[in-house]
Amino acid sequence: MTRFLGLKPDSLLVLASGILGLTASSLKRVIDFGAGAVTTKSFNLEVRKGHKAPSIIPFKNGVLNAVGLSNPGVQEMALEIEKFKKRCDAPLFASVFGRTIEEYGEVIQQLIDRVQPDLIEINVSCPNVRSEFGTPFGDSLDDTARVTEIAKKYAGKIPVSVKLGPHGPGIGRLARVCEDNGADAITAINTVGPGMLIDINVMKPVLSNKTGGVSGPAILPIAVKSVYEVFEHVSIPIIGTGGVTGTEDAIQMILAGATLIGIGTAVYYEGIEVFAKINRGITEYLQKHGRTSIEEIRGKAHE
Amino acid sequence: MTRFLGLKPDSLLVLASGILGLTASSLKRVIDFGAGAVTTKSFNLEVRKGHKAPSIIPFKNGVLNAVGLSNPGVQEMALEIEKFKKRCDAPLFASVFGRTIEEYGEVIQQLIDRVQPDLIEINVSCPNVRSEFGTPFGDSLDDTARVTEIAKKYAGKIPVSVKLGPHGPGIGRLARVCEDNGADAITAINTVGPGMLIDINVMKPVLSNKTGGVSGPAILPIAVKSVYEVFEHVSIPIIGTGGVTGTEDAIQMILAGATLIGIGTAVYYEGIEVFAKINRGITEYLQKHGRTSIEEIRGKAHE
Amino acid sequence: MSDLMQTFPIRKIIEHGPGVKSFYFDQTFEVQAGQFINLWIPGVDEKPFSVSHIQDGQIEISVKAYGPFTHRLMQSQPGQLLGIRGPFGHGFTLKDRGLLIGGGIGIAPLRLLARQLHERGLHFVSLLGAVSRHEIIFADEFERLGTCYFTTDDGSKGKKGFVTEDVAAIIETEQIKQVYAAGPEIMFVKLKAILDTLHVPYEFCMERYMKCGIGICGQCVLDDSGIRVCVEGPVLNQDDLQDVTELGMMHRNASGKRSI
Amino acid sequence: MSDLMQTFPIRKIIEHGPGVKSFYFDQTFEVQAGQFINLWIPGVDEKPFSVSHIQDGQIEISVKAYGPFTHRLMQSQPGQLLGIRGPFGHGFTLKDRGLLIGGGIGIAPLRLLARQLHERGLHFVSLLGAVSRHEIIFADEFERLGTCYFTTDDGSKGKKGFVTEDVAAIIETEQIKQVYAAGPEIMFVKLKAILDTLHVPYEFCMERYMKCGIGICGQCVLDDSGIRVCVEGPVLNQDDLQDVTELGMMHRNASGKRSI
Ligand SMILES: Cc1cc2nc3c(=O)[nH]c(=O)nc-3n(C[C@H](O)[C@H](O)[C@H](O)COP(=O)(O)OP(=O)(O)OC[C@H]3O[C@@H](n4cnc5c(N)ncnc54)[C@H](O)[C@@H]3O)c2cc1C
Ligand SMILES: Cc1cc2nc3c(=O)[nH]c(=O)nc-3n(C[C@H](O)[C@H](O)[C@H](O)COP(=O)(O)OP(=O)(O)OC[C@H]3O[C@@H](n4cnc5c(N)ncnc54)[C@H](O)[C@@H]3O)c2cc1C
Ligand SMILES: Cc1cc2nc3c(=O)[nH]c(=O)nc-3n(C[C@H](O)[C@H](O)[C@H](O)COP(=O)(O)O)c2cc1C
Ligand SMILES: Cc1cc2nc3c(=O)[nH]c(=O)nc-3n(C[C@H](O)[C@H](O)[C@H](O)COP(=O)(O)O)c2cc1C
Ligand code: FES
Ligand code: FES
Repeated sequence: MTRFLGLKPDSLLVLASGILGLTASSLKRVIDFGAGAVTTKSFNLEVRKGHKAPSIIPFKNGVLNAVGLSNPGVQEMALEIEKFKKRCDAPLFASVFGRTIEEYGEVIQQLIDRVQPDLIEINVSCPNVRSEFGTPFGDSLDDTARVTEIAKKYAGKIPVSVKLGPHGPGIGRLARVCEDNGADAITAINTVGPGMLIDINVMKPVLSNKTGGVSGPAILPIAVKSVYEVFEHVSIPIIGTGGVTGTEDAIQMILAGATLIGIGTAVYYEGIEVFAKINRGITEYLQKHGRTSIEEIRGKAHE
Repeated sequence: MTRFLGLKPDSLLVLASGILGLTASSLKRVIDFGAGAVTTKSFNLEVRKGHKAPSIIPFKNGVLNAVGLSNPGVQEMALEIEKFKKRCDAPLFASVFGRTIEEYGEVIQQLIDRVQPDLIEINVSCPNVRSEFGTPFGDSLDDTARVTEIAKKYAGKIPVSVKLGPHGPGIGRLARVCEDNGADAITAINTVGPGMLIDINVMKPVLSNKTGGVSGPAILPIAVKSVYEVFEHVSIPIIGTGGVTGTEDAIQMILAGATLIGIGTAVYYEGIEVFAKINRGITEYLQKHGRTSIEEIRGKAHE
Repeated sequence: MSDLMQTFPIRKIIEHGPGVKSFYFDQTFEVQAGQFINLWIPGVDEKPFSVSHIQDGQIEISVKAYGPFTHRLMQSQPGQLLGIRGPFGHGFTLKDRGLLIGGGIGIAPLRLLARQLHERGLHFVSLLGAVSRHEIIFADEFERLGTCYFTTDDGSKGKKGFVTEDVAAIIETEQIKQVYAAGPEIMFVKLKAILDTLHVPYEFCMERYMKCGIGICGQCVLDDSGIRVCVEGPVLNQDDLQDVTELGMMHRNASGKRSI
Repeated sequence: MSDLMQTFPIRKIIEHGPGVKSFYFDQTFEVQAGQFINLWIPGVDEKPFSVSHIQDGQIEISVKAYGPFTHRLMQSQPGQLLGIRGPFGHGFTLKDRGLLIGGGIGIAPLRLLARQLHERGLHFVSLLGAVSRHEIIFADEFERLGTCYFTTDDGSKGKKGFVTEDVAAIIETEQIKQVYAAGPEIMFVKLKAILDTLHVPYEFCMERYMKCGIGICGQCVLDDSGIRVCVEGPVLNQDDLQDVTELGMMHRNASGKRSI
């Protein structure tokens, strides 16, 4: 059992935002397959259709996505969270975003008026919204500070994790600003890039949005380095996310300083079974190294 | 035959900086294997040993490196360039960097006092030097502008390409600033990240420098997207570099807008034979699509 | 074949009936009946379609004009390049004494199923329904492979009425051991009720709004089971459908919001 | 095995002579004699070493204390984890009637070569040299496998003098068809002159400063051939060495600058 902000998830693996995160049924199934906690797809006030397909496309070493933050809006998501909470005790993290800094506050308000998630994850780092809303808030220290502040104000006693990317002014400095403004945790990282794939026969970008964030195995070293850097800058816990598809990757995250581990694209590579597989792998690893708890090795790579 | 800034390389494939680029013999061998032009390893005024090993380490989907800009210094490199020029007609690009903005000027001065490369590539984007010199100059629009200006001043009539990374304030804007300050070309991109790999048994980062830039297949979509973005911002030619290991990757670069294609880490994955292989592949592709010249498809993905 | 996007020229286009066309591509992969591919019209959109036939080294996709994407597809010409990813999901299991029940364009995946059952020497009977005679596509092919029952809303071919009306009787007469169905969801609702009572095992080829096709976006997930139509489906059996509460009800559109 | 870094415990350490120790690891890969691995002392540095022996499921690396890295290695204890990448490069080709010429720690890769020649029933003769008796490591093993000639600078074992002095005579008497050599570069320079004159084919196991081991950094490239010692080498034959102008001369250190 892991301790994280007063929660006691059965596993330190968390379903990352945007993966199988639209409905209670889907989130519940991921818990059944061994996740310790789940994160919803990021939602905001409106109902968003997102970009046309192809919006999620595997390439040789990862996945490119530009779903365009499609979501059914806070009202519908609140219903699904409620349904989840009725069926399942596992912690649920609600991922929210806003088109403006103020909208972050409003969506949190509307959410917690209806239902209490165990944590609110603030998505300031989705690289796909660049063209639509300008650069992500997470590229600016000031914007990140303000979003964190407003999120904390509206979230009340529900803990807040800010989800950062590897871009912008440096993830260590960004994390520090979040901590200074009351963030309870950091989720690192969102997708990388963005990137582009061009079909050489039709000579066009494959994604309808042309560009999309890179996830999966390709980004693991960047995610590990990001977690390592955040760990050196803050003392709040980290949800280490990015490119984890197996036990060794997960352990790297822990050694870099993560408390929980986000699992996203691995569901494509390894199936939903990936949660149980890594849970087992971590237990074996601890046994092999004569450790009784994962706490003993957290952040060890810094020594 | 390709045209690039008045040069006529036999192939549009260029050996990227830092790969087999220390000596005349090595550079010449790469030409014999089918490269159209070669870039030297980046050098500056001093003799630099670089970081201890491991400084170059493959991971599942790419290579992580933190060689630390080791180089034998401008004097020794000028001798090698001279030797190359005696033995070979193919264009040679000299990659230079400085610890200060002024050093860029000095190293170019000392270089061209001794030998005339066909192009001077200005490395402002190596992510490994962050800790040593602060953030790379290429993370700042102002610094990039000043380095470009000074490089142009000292380079005289030798064309200058500025090598940019996908980080910082946006590669499109950076490229624009380079063009505005007289750059003759843009090389995009340098390594991505940086990233980190941790050995889970000894619980330590593998690279002696802990972090290193990511190259190879993992970064292809980010490189393609970077070239695409640069192409939209400037009208000077682009040396599209990053993750190209086969013909399809190379064509993607061309469609995104590259004039020449940099090949680096592919030498690890495919051997030095990769140059001949892609040359052949491009010829076949043009035939298959009924095109007589690569110019016909350059930048086509923008249509 | 692979999950990665690849583009292929349309080799041939054949019109089958009002608003239904088949598109042929070189076969570059094996496919089980019921599996689907994602078809990309470059610059337009990408949508899921069943493979309806494989012959002479070509795969065939049979499409009914519906909304913007399918109408655009109808205008494409042989030689044009389309993107194909797949095949995705799980198809039908091949069993003896099957009853194939198809409604409308849902007949498409059953056509490949009929072919594959026939090739393995497995006996089956078909029950095909549509609004009118013209909309029963591939009728002659099914007839060539075995006994066929037809129903049409207007009685222009076979019996006037819906496919669901005669199911129990056919199962009885033809000694059916397995039902396969593809078509509008309302048909599944009625069939499920009938078949659960008769305790005849069944497999339905489901449709849900899809985005990724690779099991990560969550768009196609069924309430309350959490089953992903793109991975565990599109063909689901009586056990898979046990916990599905949304059959015939609203399901999710592109935003993930529920609609009809 | 692979190019990726993996760590393994030292299973056993044996001291062989003054400042020479062998380190044993579980064998997780096949290796040709002459191939090398990169050994990483976590937090310290990584350096190339030949595999000197394989037995009972273990590989053996024999190391001579030299500078900072090898001295540090001498202090390591069984159970300690070291990183291993490899094996890298190309090894010796196994031919009949060989003469193995080794100087100092250069004897290490020849030891595995002797073993592999012996296993294939190929006849060979050894000629081993060092400063003094104590520095001729593994002498008894070579003696057990075939005829051995020794030379020492001080005459404490075998003939007083250098290995190169008797080469021509031994080739003649022993009807040698292939020479294999590993040792200090000055030995290669002299051998090359002798062997080119006699037209006896040869393979030398070369050492150059290495960084990547995977053929991209350019650190180990030989003038004028452009050959990479880590990929095309470390074992190079008379043809590979034809265009090498730097044999026995200055070569590149960590900065890439020439030094001795
Ligand atoms: C597994 C599967 C197999 C299918 N096989 C066939 C087939 O063989 N032949 C055929 O003609 N049609 C098939 N369809 C349906 C086909 O995908 C839709 O007809 C098509 O997407 C309609 O797009 P449109 O823009 O023309 O119409 P729209 O007006 O956009 O939609 C019309 C209908 O198609 C559904 N639809 C739209 N987009 C999607 C989407 N991305 N994923 C799933 N459903 C969508 C809508 O929910 C609506 O019910 C299949 C669908 C699925 C899920
Ligand atoms: C293919 C190959 C096989 C080798 N096999 C063996 C072996 O079986 N046993 C053994 O004891 N030694 C072997 N060596 C040599 C071994 O790598 C050096 O002894 C070791 O690197 C010295 O490091 P140091 O810090 O102790 O000494 P330093 O004082 O750093 O160097 C001493 C000598 O080793 C050379 N050296 C230093 N670093 C490197 C490097 N990164 N790559 C190559 N050479 C280097 C230097 O050029 C110098 O000549 C081999 C070298 C190569 C290239
Ligand atoms: C299809 C897809 C959709 C995503 N949607 C979101 C999202 O809505 N909000 C968010 O914060 N991150 C989103 N992400 C990012 C993931 O949560 C995760 O940070 C990233 O993919 C890296 O982890 P991975 O390599 O394990 O997937 C999405 C990722 C993918 C692949
Ligand atoms: C080992 C190594 C050393 C490198 N050294 C340099 C360098 O000195 N200067 C530079 O501008 N880029 C350097 N690079 C970056 C490459 O030139 C190239 O931009 C990058 O690796 C992406 O291309 P690739 O994926 O084809 O390798 C180096 C890359 C590697 C892998
Ligand atoms: S379409 Fe994405 S999970 Fe099924
Ligand atoms: S050690 Fe890097 S090329 Fe040989």
